[in-house]
This record gives sequence, C-alpha cells and structure tokens, in this order.
Amino acid sequence: MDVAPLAVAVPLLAAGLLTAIATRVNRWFAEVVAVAATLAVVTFCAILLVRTTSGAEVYWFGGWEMHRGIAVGVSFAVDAFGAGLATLCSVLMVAALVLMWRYRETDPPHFQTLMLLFLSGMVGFCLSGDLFNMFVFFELMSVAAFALAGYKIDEDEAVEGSLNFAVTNTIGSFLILTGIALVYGRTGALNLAQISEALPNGPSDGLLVVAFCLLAAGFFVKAAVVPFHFWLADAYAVAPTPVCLLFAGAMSELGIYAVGRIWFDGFADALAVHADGLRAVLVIAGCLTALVGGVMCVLQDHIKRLLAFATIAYVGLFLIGLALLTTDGIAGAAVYIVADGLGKAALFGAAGIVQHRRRSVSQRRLRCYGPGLPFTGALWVVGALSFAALPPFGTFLGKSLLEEGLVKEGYGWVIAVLIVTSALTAGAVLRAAGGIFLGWGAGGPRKATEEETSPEEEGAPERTPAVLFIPTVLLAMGALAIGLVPGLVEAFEGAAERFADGSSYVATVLRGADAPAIEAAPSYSAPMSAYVYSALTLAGALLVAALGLFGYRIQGSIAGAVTRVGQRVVAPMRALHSGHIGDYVAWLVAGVALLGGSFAIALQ
Amino acid sequence: MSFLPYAVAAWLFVIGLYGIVTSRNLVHLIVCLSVVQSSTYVLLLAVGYRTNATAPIFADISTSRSVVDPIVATLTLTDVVVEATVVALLLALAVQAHRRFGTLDPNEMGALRG
Amino acid sequence: MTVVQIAALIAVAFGGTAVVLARDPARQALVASVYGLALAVLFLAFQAPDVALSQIVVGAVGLPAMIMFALRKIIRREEVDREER
Amino acid sequence: MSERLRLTVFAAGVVGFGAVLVWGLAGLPSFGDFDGRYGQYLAHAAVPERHATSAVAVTTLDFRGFDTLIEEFILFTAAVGVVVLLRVQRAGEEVPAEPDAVRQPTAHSGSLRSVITALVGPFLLLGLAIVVHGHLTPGGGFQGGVILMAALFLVYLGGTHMRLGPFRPLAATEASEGVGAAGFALIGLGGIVVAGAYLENFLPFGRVSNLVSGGDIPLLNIAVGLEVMGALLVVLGEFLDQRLLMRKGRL
Repeated sequence: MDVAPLAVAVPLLAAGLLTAIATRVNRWFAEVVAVAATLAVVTFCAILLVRTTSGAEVYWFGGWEMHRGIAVGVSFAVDAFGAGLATLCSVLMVAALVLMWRYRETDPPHFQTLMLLFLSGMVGFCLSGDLFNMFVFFELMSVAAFALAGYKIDEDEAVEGSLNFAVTNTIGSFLILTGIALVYGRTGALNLAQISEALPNGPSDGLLVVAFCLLAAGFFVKAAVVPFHFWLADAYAVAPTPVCLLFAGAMSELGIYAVGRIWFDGFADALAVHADGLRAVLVIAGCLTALVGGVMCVLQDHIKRLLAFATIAYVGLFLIGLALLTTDGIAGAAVYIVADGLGKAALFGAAGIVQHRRRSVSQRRLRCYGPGLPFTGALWVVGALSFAALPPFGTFLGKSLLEEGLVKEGYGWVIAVLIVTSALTAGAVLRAAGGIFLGWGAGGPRKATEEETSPEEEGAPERTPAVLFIPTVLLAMGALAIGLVPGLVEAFEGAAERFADGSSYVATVLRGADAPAIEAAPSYSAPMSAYVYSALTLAGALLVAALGLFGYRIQGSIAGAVTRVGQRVVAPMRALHSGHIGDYVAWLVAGVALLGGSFAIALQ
Repeated sequence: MSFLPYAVAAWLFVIGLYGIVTSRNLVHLIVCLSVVQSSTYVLLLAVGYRTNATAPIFADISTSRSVVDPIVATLTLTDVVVEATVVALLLALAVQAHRRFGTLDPNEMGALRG
Repeated sequence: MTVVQIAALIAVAFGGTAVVLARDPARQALVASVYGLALAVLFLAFQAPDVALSQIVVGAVGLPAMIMFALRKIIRREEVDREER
Repeated sequence: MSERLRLTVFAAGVVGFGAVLVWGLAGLPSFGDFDGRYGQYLAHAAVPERHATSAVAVTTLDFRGFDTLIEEFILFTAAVGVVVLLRVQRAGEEVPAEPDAVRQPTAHSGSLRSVITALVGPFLLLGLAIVVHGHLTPGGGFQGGVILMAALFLVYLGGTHMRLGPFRPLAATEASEGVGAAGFALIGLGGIVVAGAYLENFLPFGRVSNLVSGGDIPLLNIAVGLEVMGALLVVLGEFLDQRLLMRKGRL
C-alpha cells in the first residue's frame, strides 16, 4: 500500500476528530492521540525513506495520472531528501509532544491539534511535487506556526514576536504566489517536473529570473536568510520550548530545501548557463547570514534568543552548502541539517529545563544563582560541542564535506566563514554554560539583590521531570550517534546525487522511468585538514567563551580600544534588530530588490 | 493597454507594502496586508484570461465554447481563503497586542530589541 | 480588452490606494468593503464568477465584520481605561 | 531604526522591487492571449469525465481536490489558532460571561430585531442552495458555508438575549468544523479503500445537470460547507466573546 498520502492524511484526520469532540476531550486523551498519530507519521516517513533510496516515488492524488503529457492531478514526488526531512520533522515532533507533557495549560485539545496540523504542513511540504501544492502546505505550516509562536499570549514578547513572524512570512508567501503566477503564465503547468520540461522551450528572459527570484525570496523569508531574517529571533525566542525545537530543528531548514527543490527540479535546465552566477550570489548571501547570525548570537543575554540567532547562523551555512549546487555541497548541508537539527533541539530542550528549574532565561540573572544543574549543564556542553563541529559529532562530517565542496568549486576562502561562525555560536553557548551552570563570569556568583527572588521563592521545582530530561538526552545522543553510523555519509552522497539530478526526477514523474543506478560513493573518511579546522574552531570557541566570561578583567589601553571599535561595529547591527514590523518589512522589500538585482547581474 | 492588469497587480503589491511600512496602527497594517494579497488575485486571474472567452461553467453554454482557464480561478479561491485565515489570526494577535501594550501603534511597542 | 475590464481595473487600483491611505481603521474597514466589491466586479469581468462570489462573501462582508468586531473590542477597552483614569 | 531611515530603506528597496516585478511581468503573454494546455484540458474534461457542469468546481474538488483539502485545513487551523490566541482572556483577569448576567438586548428596537429574524430563513435557504449546487453553477461549499454562517449569526444578532449559551455554543460550532474537516479527509480515505487513490472519486457520476451528479463533488461541498460555517462561527464568536467579556468587566 502506498503510504505517502497517509503521512499527511492521518495527522489531519486526528486533528479534525480531536476538535470535533473538543469538549469531551481531556488532556490525557488529546496527548495520546497526538503522539499515536505522530508515531504513525514517523513510520510512514521511514518507510518512504527506505523505499526512495533507489529513486523517486510518485503518488497521484485522486487517481489523476499523466494524460497526454499533462499532469492532470496533484502529485507527491518523494525522494530520499524529501522523505528524510519529513522523517526528521516527525521525529522532532515526537520529542516535542513528550516535552509538552509538563505543560499543564495546554488547553486541550487545541494545542495538540495545532501541533498535528503543523506536522502535516511540514511533511506535505517535503513530499509534494507540485508547485502550488507546496504553497498550500507552506501556508498550512505557517498558519499553525503563527498560532504556536504566539501561544504564551500573556507575555508581551510573545504577542509582538508572533505578529512580526506572521506579517513577514505572509508577505513571503505572497512573493511565492506571485512567482507561481509568473511560472504558470509562462508554462501553463503547476507540476514541478512539467515546469522543468516546459521552461527551456520558452524564451530565456526576465520572467525566468524574476520568477526564481520571487520564489527563492519567499522561501528565504521562512529560512531567515539575511536580510529577511529579523523576525526569526523574535518568534523563536518567545515560542514554547517544544515548539522552538521544531521551529529551529526543522522549519527553517525547509526553506533551504525548497529552494534546492525548485532549482534542481524546476529551473536548473532553463537557467543552466547561469549556474555560476547563482552560486556566487547564494554563497555571499549564505556568508552574510552566517556571520550576522554568529555575531548576534554572541551578544545575547536571553538564552533562547541566543539559540535563535545560532539557528540563523546555521541556516547561512546550509545555504552555502546548497549554493555550491554540487553533490558534495548538498550532501554536506544535508548531513549538517540532520546532525545540527538534533543538536539544536537538544539545546532547546536543555534551555527548557533551565527555564523550568530556574524560572529565568536571562544569563545575567541565572549567573546569580551560582553553580548547579550539573546534568543539564553536561547536555548543554554536548550541544555546544556539536555546534563546534567536533569529531565524532555528525556536524563534523557535514562540515568537512562542505569544506571539500568549497575547495573544489574554488570557494576555499569561505572555510574561514565556516570556522568563525561555528566558533562564535559554540563560544556563545559555552559562555552561557559557564555562567548558568558554574556561576562564572562578572565576578562570580553574587548575592541576589533584594528585588530578585530566588527560583525557590517563585515555586520552581527542585527536580527535573523525566519527561523533560529523557527526550533531551536522547536528542543529544542522536546528535552524537549520527556521526558514528557507518555508511551515513555515503548514503547522503547518493541521495544528494539524485537530488541534484533534475532530469531523472522529471523522467520518473512524467514518464514513470526508473531512476538510473548510481555508483556507490567510495567510503568516506574526513581529510586531515578537517581535523585541523575543527581544532581551530574549538580554540576559537573557547576564546570567545573566555572573553565573554572573563573579558572584563582585561585592562589596558589596547583592550579598551579594541572594545570601542567592536562596539562601534556591533551597536548599529544590534540596533537594526529593532522589533519594529515596519523596519522588517522595509528590509524585506530591499532584500527582494537586492536579490533580484544581483540575479539580474549574475544571470545575464 | 494589454499590460494594464499586470501593472495594476504590481501597483497593489507596492502600495500595500507602503501602507505596511508606514502604518501606525496594527489593524490598518493588517488591512494593508490584504491589499497586497489582492494583488495576487488580480495577477492570477489576469494570467488565465482569454479574450472573448466565457466562464468555464457549462450549465447554459455548449461544451465547445472557448472558456477562460479554470485553474487560476481555483488557485484564487484558495488564495481568498488564505486571506480570511491570516487576517483572522492577525486580528486576534492585534487584540492581544492592544491588551498587552495598551496601543496599536507599532512604534510604541518594543518588547523585542537587539 | 473590454471597457468594463478597464474601468474595473482602474477602480481597483484607486480602491487599493484609498484603502491604504485611509488611516483611521474604522473608516478603513468601510473603504475596504467597497474595495472588496470593486474586486468582485473585476473578477466578474474576468469571467470568474466563483471567485467573485467568494470575494463578496469574504472581502466585502466577512473581513469588514471581523475588523469591526475586533475594533469594538479595542475601542471599548480604551473607553474603560479612560473612565478608570 | 528611525522613521526616516526606515522610509529611506523602503524607498530604495521599493524602486528596485517594482523594477524586478515589472521585468518579470513583461515576460507574461499579453492579457487575453494565455493558452495553457493544462487549464483547457481540465475545462473540457469536466463534463465528460465527471458529469458536472462547473469546471471550476471539478478542478477545485476533484482534479486538484488535494489542494482544497489542505486549504480547508488552513481555515480550520486559523479557527483553532484564534481560539488559542484569545483563550487567556476567558480564564484570566476578565470575568467570563455568565448567561444570566448579560441578558441585554442586542438590537436596539423590536422591529429591527424582527426584520433581522425574518432574514434568517432566506439566508439559510440561499446558503444551502449555493452549497448543493456547487458542482453545477458558480459557488460551492466555501461560498455557501459563509452565507450559512451569516444566517446563524443573524439568529444570534436577532436574539432577545445576548446569552452565549444557547446561540453560540463553542462545542457545537467546533464540532461542525471538526466534522466537516475530518469528513473531507475521510472521504479521501474512502477513495483509497474503494477506488485506489487518495481522494479518488468512488461514487457514480449521475446525469449531467442533475442535482445528484459529479460523483464525490456534492458530498465534498457539503463537508466544506460544514467546515467553513463552523470555523467562521468560531472565529467571529471568539471576537464577539471578547467584547462581551469586556462589558461584564465594567458591570
């Protein structure tokens, strides 16, 4: 039996039924239904993943198949990347639902319903092979995400963050829709494979470039590529922790995935001669995103906001990987996405534990409580090391693949960006560890002032509930273990080769052709240089953390001058993240203009 | 003249964005967002239009008549529903924002900085 | 291109502008309702009666109603605040 | 960012943005010259393949029915989202409305009230007609569902008492939206079981122009109508609820 439609239909059905009997549902029942439906989705996605390693699989809804060269119905065209990403989303959803047990005020079954709808939006988006269908799933995912981000409605930040999130992302989806209208006007088709076949027949003109630009810009808003990124930190920092896990671990990455999907399976043939120009533009956008995210990450006091900016930084790295448009780059980005997704989810889980036990997410405040929470601290450090891409974490493999790809394409200098970004984010997380769990920095633990209540006074629990601790441990172990799975990199390289091979995707969808067999990639071992870069990254991270914790002790004119210069660079960047929706939209418009302009120059 | 529908679509997009950027009231901003959205309706329907064709409803016309594209109508129908949903959610957030900040002016909010 | 289409397009272009420039939300809801009707006429002229019907029920009635309800809530709260002060 | 800087960034951006848009739009076929094979194929396949006269309805609910399923769930999500986003005020500082505390006439005069009440019947009929004729003429579950919602809302407006209990029970409206949405998804599953593919038609097509024709489409229209009616009643009800709570707060 085909499981592809069930992966979406089951959570939708569960959501509908939960709401139909909303008044009779208690929390327990809603949770069980949600977890059961999600586990079913995990199973379906895993089956799809296994089945699609040897080529894409197509499912036509309504039984409407190809007819005289026209894709009559809507199709899912599932390949290993789509199925793999869907699996990641559903696994993280299981973790999120377990973490949610602790939330007493989940207003059953509404919260669970929203989570299920969010899941089916993400899964459908990964599996779909039809441009408009992708848009519809994108909207389902977005609308559910807006409501989830604003869930803690009695906090100022949650309301404002969710508003910024909703307005910017909605404009992003209008960009996508405009792009779809352009493509449809040219080709009269909505099926990606059919578009790919029809586009090269038309003139190679502005419409192609602009359509791709608008689609990419729309997905970049979701992925939070600079300068479309402002909303992300606002929204991720305020959402409930289980939701953050999904936002940071999977949703942002979907934006990058979608750009790859529409490029390889839609535009690559028609714009093939411009691939070099596109590569340059996207690599630069990726570097910018990585650096802005990394620097802003170091400046944060709020630990969830810190992780949100780390998410932006990593989106930049993934974009660099995709931008290379080569098997190495894509495989590197994909390994990185999975490993980092688990690592980041573990960090968010640990942040949730800190918030639960200490009733605060501010590093400054947490430091006052002195050393404590050793186990959570250990988890946190594991997450930091995953950020630093140390062996044997999965991120190490992703990063070394990425580095090789960069060298091959003549972008060796970007490796410096990779190292700086990883060092900044890992350093920021390590600094937070020193402050929160060891009470280091700013003169060590100081006595709480009288206005500041201790966590105990605020009724903070004295033990970490197992439902918070166990999923976080499992996620952290997953981030570690994924790097130890034998044959992992080779499998990803095979999948990347298929992902980048648009023409056999098109043949499979339109003509039912079997995908050509590909040679198994030679067994991979990271080169020596990767270890050197890792060591450099770790050293950089330790330096950043040390400066953050003890930098105030350094005195002297040189240190003062350095600080002043740094302030002058950093202060305006900070000021740009103003929380003002008008600013964000102005940057969004400027970003589209910039992207369109640079595409125009690079692709002509 | 045949560019007019596309020009109107582009204009609606741009003027709606202008409204959003300069808005001093969240409810106003949300309505401006729906103006941007109406740009996509105009564009989609204009793309699928065929001169001298009728609507693809065969209740009282022969099936051989030239008809406009039914797909753009379908896409626009979806779009209209999306508009209703996004506006509803945003209005709910605006009501909450007023409750929290006592104002609808984005300039006077500012729980999120840096 | 027919005269009706041109007229409707121009009405929509001006209508959209008027909606954006109406800065008072309550008045804007009214303008938006008229704009919704103009869009519906345009859709009819584009031979899309289904969309026109949707647009009438959503754009000209549904959305303005939602906006007015939300605004009434907000305005009432402002009144209460003023009384308390 | 200062107002001025914001406007500068926007002004610079919007010029480029407009140029990008125009550059792309210039590549479209001239208005009226579009000749997409896909759309023409669907338009002319609707009657022979499905015995339904509205090609738009067949496209929406059959050829591309899967899009519409997700679209209905978007609306559903928004309704659930609005309930969630406005929930705290129900339980929080503002006192929830109790039925007997808020018995206030909504309409200002009795005659206005009777006019409104008199409109309910025609609205209900109109809404139902639009839903069940969805596969024959313009309109369908969505448009009809909105009108049905308006009819029920009129009942509420015309009611003598502004009691929430009997007129807008959240339970019933949520049940309606849930049943409608789940119904659509279930009909899809029926397609797998009976015909082979998700959302594949499994009912006889009937005679062209008959009220019962078009296979699944009328059934799907009814599901959509239920869902839309319920979802919009939930949304409007939530917004109105807010107002009531406020009034109670002042008492």
